[in-house]
Amino acid sequence: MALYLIDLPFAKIGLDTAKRDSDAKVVLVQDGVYADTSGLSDVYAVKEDVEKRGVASRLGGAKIIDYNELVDLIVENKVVNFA
Amino acid sequence: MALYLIDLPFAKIGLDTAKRDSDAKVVLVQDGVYADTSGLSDVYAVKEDVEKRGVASRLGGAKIIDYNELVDLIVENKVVNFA
Amino acid sequence: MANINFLLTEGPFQTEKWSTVSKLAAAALDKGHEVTMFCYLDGIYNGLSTQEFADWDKVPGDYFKELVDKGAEIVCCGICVNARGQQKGKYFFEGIKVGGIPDWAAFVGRADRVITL
Amino acid sequence: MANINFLLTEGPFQTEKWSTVSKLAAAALDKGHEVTMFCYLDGIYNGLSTQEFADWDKVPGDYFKELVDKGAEIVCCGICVNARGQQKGKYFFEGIKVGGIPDWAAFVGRADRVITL
Amino acid sequence: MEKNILFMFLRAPFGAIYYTEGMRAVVGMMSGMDEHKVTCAYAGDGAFYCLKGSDKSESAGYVKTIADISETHYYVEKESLDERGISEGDLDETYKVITRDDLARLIAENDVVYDF
Amino acid sequence: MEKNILFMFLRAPFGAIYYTEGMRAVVGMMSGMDEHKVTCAYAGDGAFYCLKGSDKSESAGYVKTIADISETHYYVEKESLDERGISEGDLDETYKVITRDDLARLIAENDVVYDF
Repeated sequence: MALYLIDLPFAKIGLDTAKRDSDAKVVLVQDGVYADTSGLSDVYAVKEDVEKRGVASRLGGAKIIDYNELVDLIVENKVVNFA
Repeated sequence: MALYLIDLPFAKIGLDTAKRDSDAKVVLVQDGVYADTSGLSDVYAVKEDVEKRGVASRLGGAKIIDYNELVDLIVENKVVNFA
Repeated sequence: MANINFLLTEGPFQTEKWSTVSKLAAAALDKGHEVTMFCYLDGIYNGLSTQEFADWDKVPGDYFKELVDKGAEIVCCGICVNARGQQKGKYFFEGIKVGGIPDWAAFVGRADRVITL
Repeated sequence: MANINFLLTEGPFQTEKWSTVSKLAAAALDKGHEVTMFCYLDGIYNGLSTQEFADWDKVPGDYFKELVDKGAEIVCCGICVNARGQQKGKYFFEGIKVGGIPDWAAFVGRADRVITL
Repeated sequence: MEKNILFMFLRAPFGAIYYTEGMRAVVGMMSGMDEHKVTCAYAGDGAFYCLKGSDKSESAGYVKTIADISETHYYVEKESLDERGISEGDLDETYKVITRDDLARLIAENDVVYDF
Repeated sequence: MEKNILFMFLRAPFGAIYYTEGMRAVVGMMSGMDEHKVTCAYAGDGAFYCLKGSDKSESAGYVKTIADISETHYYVEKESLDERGISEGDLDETYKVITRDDLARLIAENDVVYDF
């Protein structure tokens, strides 16, 4: 299982690569929460980043997680950095 | 006459805005020399930036200028910053 | 428990990477994980103990000081430190070390996870 | 002759803005124009006289020192200088001043052209 | 000499500090001896800042100071909103929607054009 | 412990220093006690670096050192080239063209994936 850490500057290529990985989990961090994740199912977004930007309603089915939950995801999965 | 200073991060909106100005001159600086300027006629590109990136052949009709010539353009025209 | 290495390449204030990294690293330490961090390029400015900014209760440096206090190992790239005029880390927090890429390579060797921000 | 004001918001090494700005400003001074510069945000790191980088013949700071020698007026934002731990510009080149946004506003008032990079 | 200055906010807010340090700059520009007049326009990824729910606490003090000095307009560009799937109803009411043609007109009208 | 590391170069070269400081990092990763194995992949705006005429003098020393340590592959991604109108003939021969599917495979194969 791989966890794709996605920020906005590399979002397009990062998400497109994640789509080629059937086990991909995606975490949107920082400006990454502005990215369009349509076509991906297992998506997470960092709470603090979502709240600052006021984009909760734009996130579709993404699960909002705090830093503690992000640490758990990092420990449980190989990390792929696009942030 | 206005001179649009264009770097890559703001190239799309900067060039699109310049197209609305019939007197626009465009100067590509830094990574701006990678931008697609089709649809614009009065385009300049900074020599040092073009040479480092090896993109002279990609620039179409853009005139290659050095910093001295860029100073002259700046002095002769109002500057609009998208860099 | 896991060993997590962070690579930080941007400085305080300019972008929010210092904030994400320091909070994520603190959460990892609080959960009992080991944290190492290599500050590369502008990331080295995060080691400075001399930040003063009245608008905020805490300056970015305070967060990195807390990571050291919680047991994180933080090394800043010495070439970057001197190139950026920070004089061998003369004003860095005690415990934030100046080292080299071999230290980073060793962190990666020990790490279960590597995060770049 | 024209008065040209530069706004520089990024530091040395990390991006090439220091290079474009310093070379463009030098060309303007050589042509007899007046140059003022406000260093804001990370731009303030360009004022440091303590940069050491063996890979290059000249460090970025040398270019800014030369601008001052040629008559450019360079002011760094004091809030940014202290926030970024640079202690009121203690290690800045002589002639590079620490000031505030009012200085920048005055530069803009005097300027025929304003360039941001 | 007093100048008319357009501040364009083009970067995604929060990831970088320009969204708030730019407002600090606006205050400074207006309060100096020259009493420059400033107009603010949000476009590109900067348009995200105009969302109703985005955290504007860091710049609230500057906005208040600006209002005390003089009437200042805050615009956001329609094309940038459309590209990002933002509708007018999603916006804080401070920001008036303009087209890219209007932005080009603001650029032409102002003496100085800053990108933040 | 020795690891397999993928360095992805994603930023436009020259505008920011990552294109060369990333190569400095590659050398360091390979020459430490753990003797990590490194693969380099250029994608996104990073693909511009692979153009024949781009100035590689700053990283030439690193590339030479890397070659002395071990065989290292340099890849560039086809989709990124296509988006930027770059054909294979425009590329320095050091860089072997791979598809995005191949990049995904490299990501899967390596223990650590860096974005530069």
